[in-house]
Amino acid sequence: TSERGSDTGSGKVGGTFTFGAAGAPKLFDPFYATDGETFRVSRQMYEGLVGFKPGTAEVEPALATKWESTPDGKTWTFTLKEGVKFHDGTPFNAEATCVNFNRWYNQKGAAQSDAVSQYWLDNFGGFADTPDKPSLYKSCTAKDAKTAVVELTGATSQFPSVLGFTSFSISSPEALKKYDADNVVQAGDSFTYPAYANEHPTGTGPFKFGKFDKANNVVELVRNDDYHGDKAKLDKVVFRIIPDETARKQALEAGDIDGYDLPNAADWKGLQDKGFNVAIRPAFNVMYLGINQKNNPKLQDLKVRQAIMSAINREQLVKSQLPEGAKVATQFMPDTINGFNKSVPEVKYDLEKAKSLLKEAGAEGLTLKFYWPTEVTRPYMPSPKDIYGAIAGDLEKAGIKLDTVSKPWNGGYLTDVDNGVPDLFLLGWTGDNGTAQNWIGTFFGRTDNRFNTGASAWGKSLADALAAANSEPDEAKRTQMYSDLNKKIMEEYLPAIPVSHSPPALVLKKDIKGIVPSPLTDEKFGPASKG
Amino acid sequence: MALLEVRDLTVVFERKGEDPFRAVDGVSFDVEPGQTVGLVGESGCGKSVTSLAIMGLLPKRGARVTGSVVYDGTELLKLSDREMRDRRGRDLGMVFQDPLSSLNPVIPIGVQVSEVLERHRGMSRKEAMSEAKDLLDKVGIPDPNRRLTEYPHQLSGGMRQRALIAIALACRPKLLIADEPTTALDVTIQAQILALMKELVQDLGTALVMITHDLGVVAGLCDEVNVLYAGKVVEKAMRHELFARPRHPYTHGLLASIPRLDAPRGEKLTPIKGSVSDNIPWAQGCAFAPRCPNALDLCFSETPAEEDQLGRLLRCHNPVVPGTPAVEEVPV
Amino acid sequence: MTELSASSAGTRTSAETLVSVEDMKVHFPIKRGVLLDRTVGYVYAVDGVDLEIKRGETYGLVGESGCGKSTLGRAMLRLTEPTNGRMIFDGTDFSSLKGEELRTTRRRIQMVFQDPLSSLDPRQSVESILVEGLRAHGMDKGKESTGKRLRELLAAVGLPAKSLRKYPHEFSGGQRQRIGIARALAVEPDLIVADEPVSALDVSVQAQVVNLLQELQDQFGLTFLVIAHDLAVVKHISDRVGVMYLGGLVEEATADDLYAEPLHPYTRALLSAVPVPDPQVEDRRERILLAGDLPSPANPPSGCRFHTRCPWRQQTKCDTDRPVLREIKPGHKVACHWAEDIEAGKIKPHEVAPILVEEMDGMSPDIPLVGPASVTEALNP
Amino acid sequence: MALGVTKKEKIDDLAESAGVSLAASAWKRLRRSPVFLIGAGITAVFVVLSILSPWLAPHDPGDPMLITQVIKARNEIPAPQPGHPLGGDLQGRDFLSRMLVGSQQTLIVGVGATLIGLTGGLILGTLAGAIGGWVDSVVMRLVDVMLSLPALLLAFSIAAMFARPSQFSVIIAISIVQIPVFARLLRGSMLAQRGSDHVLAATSLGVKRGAIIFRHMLPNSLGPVIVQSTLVLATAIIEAAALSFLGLGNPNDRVPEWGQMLGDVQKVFDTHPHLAVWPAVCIIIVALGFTLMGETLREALDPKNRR
Amino acid sequence: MLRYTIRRLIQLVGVVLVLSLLLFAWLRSLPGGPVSALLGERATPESRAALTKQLGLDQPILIQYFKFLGRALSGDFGVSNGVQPGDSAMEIFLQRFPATVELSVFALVIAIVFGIPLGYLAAKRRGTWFDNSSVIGSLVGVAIPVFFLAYVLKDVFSKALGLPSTGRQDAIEATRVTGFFTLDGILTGEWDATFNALEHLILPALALSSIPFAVIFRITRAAVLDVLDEDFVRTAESKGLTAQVIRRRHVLRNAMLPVVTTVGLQTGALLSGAVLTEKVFGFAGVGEALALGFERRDYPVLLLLIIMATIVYVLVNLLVDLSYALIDPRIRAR
Ligand SMILES: Nc1ncnc2c1ncn2[C@@H]1O[C@H](COP(=O)(O)OP(=O)(O)OP(=O)(O)O)[C@@H](O)[C@H]1O
Ligand SMILES: Nc1ncnc2c1ncn2[C@@H]1O[C@H](COP(=O)(O)OP(=O)(O)OP(=O)(O)O)[C@@H](O)[C@H]1O
Ligand SMILES: [Mg+2]
Ligand SMILES: [Mg+2]
Repeated sequence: TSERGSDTGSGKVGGTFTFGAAGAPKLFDPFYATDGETFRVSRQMYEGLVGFKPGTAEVEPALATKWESTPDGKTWTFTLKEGVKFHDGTPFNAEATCVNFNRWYNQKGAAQSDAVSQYWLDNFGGFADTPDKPSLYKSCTAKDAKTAVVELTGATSQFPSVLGFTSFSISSPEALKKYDADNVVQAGDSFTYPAYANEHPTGTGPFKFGKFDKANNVVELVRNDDYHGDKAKLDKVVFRIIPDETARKQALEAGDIDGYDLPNAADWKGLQDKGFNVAIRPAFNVMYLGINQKNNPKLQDLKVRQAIMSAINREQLVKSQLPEGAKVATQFMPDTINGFNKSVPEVKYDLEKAKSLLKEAGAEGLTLKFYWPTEVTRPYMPSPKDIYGAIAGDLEKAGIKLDTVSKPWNGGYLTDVDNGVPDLFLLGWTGDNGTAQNWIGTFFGRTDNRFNTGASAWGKSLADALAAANSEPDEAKRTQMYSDLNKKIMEEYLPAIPVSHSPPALVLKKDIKGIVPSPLTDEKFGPASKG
Repeated sequence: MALLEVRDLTVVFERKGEDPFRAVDGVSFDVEPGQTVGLVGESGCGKSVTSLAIMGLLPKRGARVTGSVVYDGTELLKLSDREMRDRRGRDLGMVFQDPLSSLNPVIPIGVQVSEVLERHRGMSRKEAMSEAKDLLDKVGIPDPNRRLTEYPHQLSGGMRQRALIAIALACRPKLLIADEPTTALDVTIQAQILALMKELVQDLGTALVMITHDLGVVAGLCDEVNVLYAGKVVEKAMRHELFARPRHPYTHGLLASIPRLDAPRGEKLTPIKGSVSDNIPWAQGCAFAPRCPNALDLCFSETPAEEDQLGRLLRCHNPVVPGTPAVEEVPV
Repeated sequence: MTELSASSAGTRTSAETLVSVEDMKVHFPIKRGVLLDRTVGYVYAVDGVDLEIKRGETYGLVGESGCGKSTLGRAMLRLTEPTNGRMIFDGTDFSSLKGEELRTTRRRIQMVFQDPLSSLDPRQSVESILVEGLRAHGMDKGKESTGKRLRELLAAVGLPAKSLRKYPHEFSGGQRQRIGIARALAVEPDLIVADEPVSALDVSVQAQVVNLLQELQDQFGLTFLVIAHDLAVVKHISDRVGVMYLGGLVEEATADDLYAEPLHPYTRALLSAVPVPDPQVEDRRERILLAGDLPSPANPPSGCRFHTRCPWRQQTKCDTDRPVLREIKPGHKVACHWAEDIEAGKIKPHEVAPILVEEMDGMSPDIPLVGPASVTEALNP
Repeated sequence: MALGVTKKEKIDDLAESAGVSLAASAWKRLRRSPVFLIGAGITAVFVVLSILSPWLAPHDPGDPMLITQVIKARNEIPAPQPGHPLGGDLQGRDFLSRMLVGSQQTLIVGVGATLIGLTGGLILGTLAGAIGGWVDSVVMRLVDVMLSLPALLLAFSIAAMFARPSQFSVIIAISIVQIPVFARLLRGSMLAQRGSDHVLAATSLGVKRGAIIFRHMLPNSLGPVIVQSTLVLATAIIEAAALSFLGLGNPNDRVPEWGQMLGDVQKVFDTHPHLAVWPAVCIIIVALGFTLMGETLREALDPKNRR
Repeated sequence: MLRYTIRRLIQLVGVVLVLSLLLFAWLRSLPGGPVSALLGERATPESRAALTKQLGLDQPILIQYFKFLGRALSGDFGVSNGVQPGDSAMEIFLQRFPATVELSVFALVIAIVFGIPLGYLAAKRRGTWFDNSSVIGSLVGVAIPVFFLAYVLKDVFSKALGLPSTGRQDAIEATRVTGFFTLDGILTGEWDATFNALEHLILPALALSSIPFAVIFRITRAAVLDVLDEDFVRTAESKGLTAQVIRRRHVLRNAMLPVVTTVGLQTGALLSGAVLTEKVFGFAGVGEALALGFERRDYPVLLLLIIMATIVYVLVNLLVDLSYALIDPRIRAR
């Protein structure tokens, strides 16, 4: 029933597209952004060197038309698109590109905070003045107006696809300077951002910043008539902030908005029946039942972890609790990623096997501390309570006793999970890009991770193997390495139980055309039209 | 013809889940113009209910009033609510017991006096106010101009009672009913108020129904006295008659049990036995019988009728013989 | 005045004097303030009272409402702490006792209250009401003897023995007052302070209690302090009577003397104001009508407290000097500068213009503050 | 003759039983008050039901036995069917059993919160009312601070302060809010008692202070407090629902409570209203029952209404 | 009166200080908080530790509190990390406060306009079916969980009446001057905006008014019953005054005394109720911010809003107490 709006290009010119946003954008400078609502708005105004092909996680050219690297994967040469102008009329070129790179690398003071430059820290490491925290980035040189050379300190599978992250969009150097873009100040528990981030975002995208009307809770973007590519058909894109989900649904039904993100799975059918287009994105996430080996030595026994896996009726869970299109996960990444291993067998629900495995391991009557989060829904985990209920029921049937703890997501759940308090916990991941490293690398790339894999002997070797795969410049080889690792993880290590991949959706009015649901939630409104 | 003729007035309170209660039971008396009639009796004997019944102020629901109250030829009990409102305050005035709670605490005294003038004498607010000032002056409130704008809590108890009297007499009613107007006051203030009332009643020629439990007050003020016990008039006589020769054992007992200021010390009191609540719980019989030293068996089974005995009305099967002061000694 | 009472204290406390009150003052502070409560004034409820009560006599205290009778009674029993002054009780300074000593001495001074219902704990049976005092003073010696004592007590106050198991609400007003008296009697006191013992009772029942009090006095040799506003009652039962006006004693004499020849103008007015249930007397009586009301005890007049209403008020002394209670005739004391002249008819009464009684703004504690003082107050459902 | 004598005796008896106590006359009026009877009836049924519910409930309220009929994607939940007259809930658990067992939890929350609030209020109120002086001032300032926050908001805030919400935290949040109310109520009546004649009488009898407080003042001050308790019970149940609605309630719903059931289904209110309506109606009826009882009790015990 | 006011204001400052310290200390001792909120599920132990240090969350609570107090005095209560991430808490309050005021006032008006006359009538007809049923009705009004009533209104009545089922969030865009949508429309002449704002107000205000209505109704009824029993009403009757004069001048004026206090206390119910109602209707006021703040553990916002709620509550009640003096001369002296 998914309708991929692939009919790009047809559709009327003009009109306003009103999107119901769950929250206000924190700011408009994507470099400091960390949350989806902020990215969604920035994405329409900015472009990066690379982008993602609509509807996939595959990298495609954007401001750079092509790129190549040296065999060691450390030096990258980008050929840039010509005739591109920023919204303030200044030209985009190699120099501007390097200004952006150097800006990122040279963040100072409060801006270096994990809460501010999170994406940089995650993907490039440290800054120019943090020698104890090495950076992946080394330098950027403008060879000529349309050629920029970026040097890295090491190879990584994630480059250059990370440049497709909205965070690494290219801003106008002029505007950056004029509006004091790097002047982030810590104030109390939080950070305040400069004028650039609040009122003067200047990119190259199909829409320009209009206004942020806080009184009406509306963000307005207007068409960039000087856009270098296909000009936007819409006159305006308006983001109306409606925090309450039901209110968003009702606003859509009342015709006040043209679409909103992440409709409740339970509403999909109803919305479709009412004639709305529920655009289902490819499931680009994984929900897993985390296992922490630290506190309970029994959990260091593979048999026990396998028993848990067999005990959970994941098929039933997916069918009853997850939206249409959700799948049981065989491994920690969806099948669209290079490195997915098709030969990993699907582990079926088998209560008897679970019981016998537990018996073999001498772990009958095992008691585990099971954490689940309240006050949250995630695309991979629409209703934690119900999911917890289903899993807990299964585990209890297998004779595992549970000491259940629930805490608010931001009110102790994540902290406790990070501090290794629970034995079992519910968590998941939504991919940022199509590299395997972004998945299993994130999960198991260190030994002191949430699963505390360091407690088992294989923890270290797994981390090393992941590092090796990541720095392998050859794509085919790298893919094979990840694929082997996936099999190993599932068959020999099983550090956690992957449960499901569930597709999030986007709901739009029927007359909205040209929006392609993206696994990365990277929907661009540039090609969209109304009516 | 009498100004007020009360005949066989009976008030029955119906209470949910309880037996109906006869608070007033066949009370009859007349008030001649300019006359002062006393209603005396102990707490709960139905004095206030009688006065409220005459004024038509009993609650509409729950109180059944029968008998007749003829004022100046008009049957008051048959008047409509509206007609009664026209008469109250104009033809009949009333003064209540507790002067503080009987005045509206949030309205200036002046308004409380003048509103009755506006209502019944069609005065404008301004005229009414100046008349109110005169009234306050007349009842002896010093500096009446200032008091007009003051509130009840700013006045002393005696002043409040004076203001209430001013309200009741504002329209010069022909009949004033005063329900224990001095009970809440000190003796010295009581004397002031009683003197004031006496004077006003004489000046205006108003008839007065004085309700009190204090035989002393009655003795000084009333022409005719009705003694109530448990809702019935048990004895009625002119005041000299009554005090000199009480005939009903109750009246007799009361007089014997009150210490008198002018009596030499050491004279023993002779109390009535039991207490007011020791009433006879059924309809027949004399309510006072259980406490009565003269009680006959007849008293317990048959209600004594109101009879004219030796020039006075009496409800008793076995009255005290005049001249026998000794009431039988009652063990306490 | 203070010196006078202090110097004469020794001589006064003769063997036959049971109680002597010396310069007793009770001032209730009136508090106001922005942040912390400051005392902005006082209610001079009792303002310098000296009196003596002889063993076995009944001392009656009369006065108008608010003149401080009850407060004086309570201060004597230390139910309200006096601001100044002391009470010598049977040779010991009761005012300075503390702790256990105070508690055990309390046995000897008992009180009977005005409202017979509210002075009895509704949740206690008559038995436990009576036993409580016995127990507090170790007089509860075994079931047998206590039971006997209780029956004696009930018999003394004229209640049937089966009353023990009943609760206060099951009695009539007069009977309740008897229970209150029995409670006081239980601990074998020397002095009983009766605050308005009959004023809440029906007229027909009053006499029963009055008679009872007299009988008990004869039977047990008790000393009584009877407080009442009803002059007739006080006169009837008292040997000596003190008249209070605005926190001070204005006259003290034997009951008959007081009635026969009142010396203080206030007493005269008071006596003349009391109605007598006898039309002949009433018709004959000359009334002395006082003008105006009792001034507020928070703002008492200077000099003689009574001068604002006194028909015999003189140009000198009255509004400046406070008269001392002095003995004019044997056993007859009066606090008036001109008592002799008035008696001799040298001074004639004159008209008095009523003076407005000014409440100091909000100072009088009589005004009930209707409505809550704050949000939180109103939360009381 | 004989007639007269017997009647005389009767009168003596009557005279002795003159006067009717507050409680007795209150009870007399209550017994005939239909409103009170309705309230008491509801309360009685509720209490009996909640005590018996573990035996009455046909299934384990925490067992997702109908999970196969739950299909989130189509927003389907188990419909009423043989053995499950009310169908199942979002996790496929028998809804009837949950409603039944819910009554017990509801009672526990209500009674728990009331008892804790009552105890706290009793302690503070007794301290303030009996000791007076600076203790009174301190306690009352504390109470004032608590009362400067709207009650429900205070409950929300307290609940939000628990790192690990649970049934216990819900009870605590609701009960703390009640403490100042009980404390003031008790202090008020204690102060009135302190100045009352019978306490003065006991003092002048030489009764020890502790005995006066605990034998005279406290017992006589409890009436309004007890009435308040029934009212608080009703509020507690409603407030528990509000806490769940805000995500501050007990997250463990294997043994549910009505308020929790109601608060948790907000997302499906428009599509599966019965999941909300059942607990809501039960809450309303039970709260009404307690309130009717409390209000009529209060009215009956109010001396003003004795006539 | 003035002294009384000053006294109450000083008390308020004390209460706010104590309250803020308590809240602050407790909030800070909780796990999660700003760090979790800022970093989310992508946090690593290092980034957590670094941010904790950077935000000074590892310092002693009292030091943190004084720092906080210093900033708070200049209006800086920190930045939201859950309700409207990135906005300053004060900004959120200022932006949302008018909405809640509008809603509460509207609800209060409904409660008063219906509560007082009904209460008067019920008292006058004490014991009749009208009285009994309205008393039971008011008790039901208190017994219905506010948010349930809100849902019923929203899902059932909005359809039946053709009213918008969402509050304020989907109000039409208009020029905003004061932040009070109803007022703004009048000020700018955009009548459709006022009309639209009113439409959006009705259902939430109805839901919110249930408890104040029930309480005001019952207090009015009780107060009128009390006053009807008062001696001065009997005096008024004995003067032969007309029924209207007695009702207006004698009965209602005195009966209003407790009602006025109750109205003040209802601010509390309104504020608490707004949390629930605004959440149901998505009415972008302080209540919704509080609800979201509780859900998302947005402590800076919670701290400010709770303090503000306290201040508003205490101030409103102070005003009510002061206005008391207007109708009750006995208090004026103070
Ligand atoms: N509205 C009423 N409903 C029921 N009973 C009433 C009502 N008003 C008075 N009564 C009863 O009627 C009886 C007579 O009351 P009333 O007020 O007339 O007594 P009273 O003689 O004026 O006494 P007091 O001296 O105390 O004023 C009392 O027993 C009283 O309880
Ligand atoms: N606890 C108190 N605080 C403040 N003022 C008080 C207190 N107790 C009594 N008063 C005031 O002291 C004065 C004397 O009161 P007291 O009760 O002694 O008078 P009384 O002569 O017994 O009057 P009554 O005849 O009315 O009983 C009154 O003005 C009273 O208001
Ligand atoms: Mg009366
Ligand atoms: Mg007294």
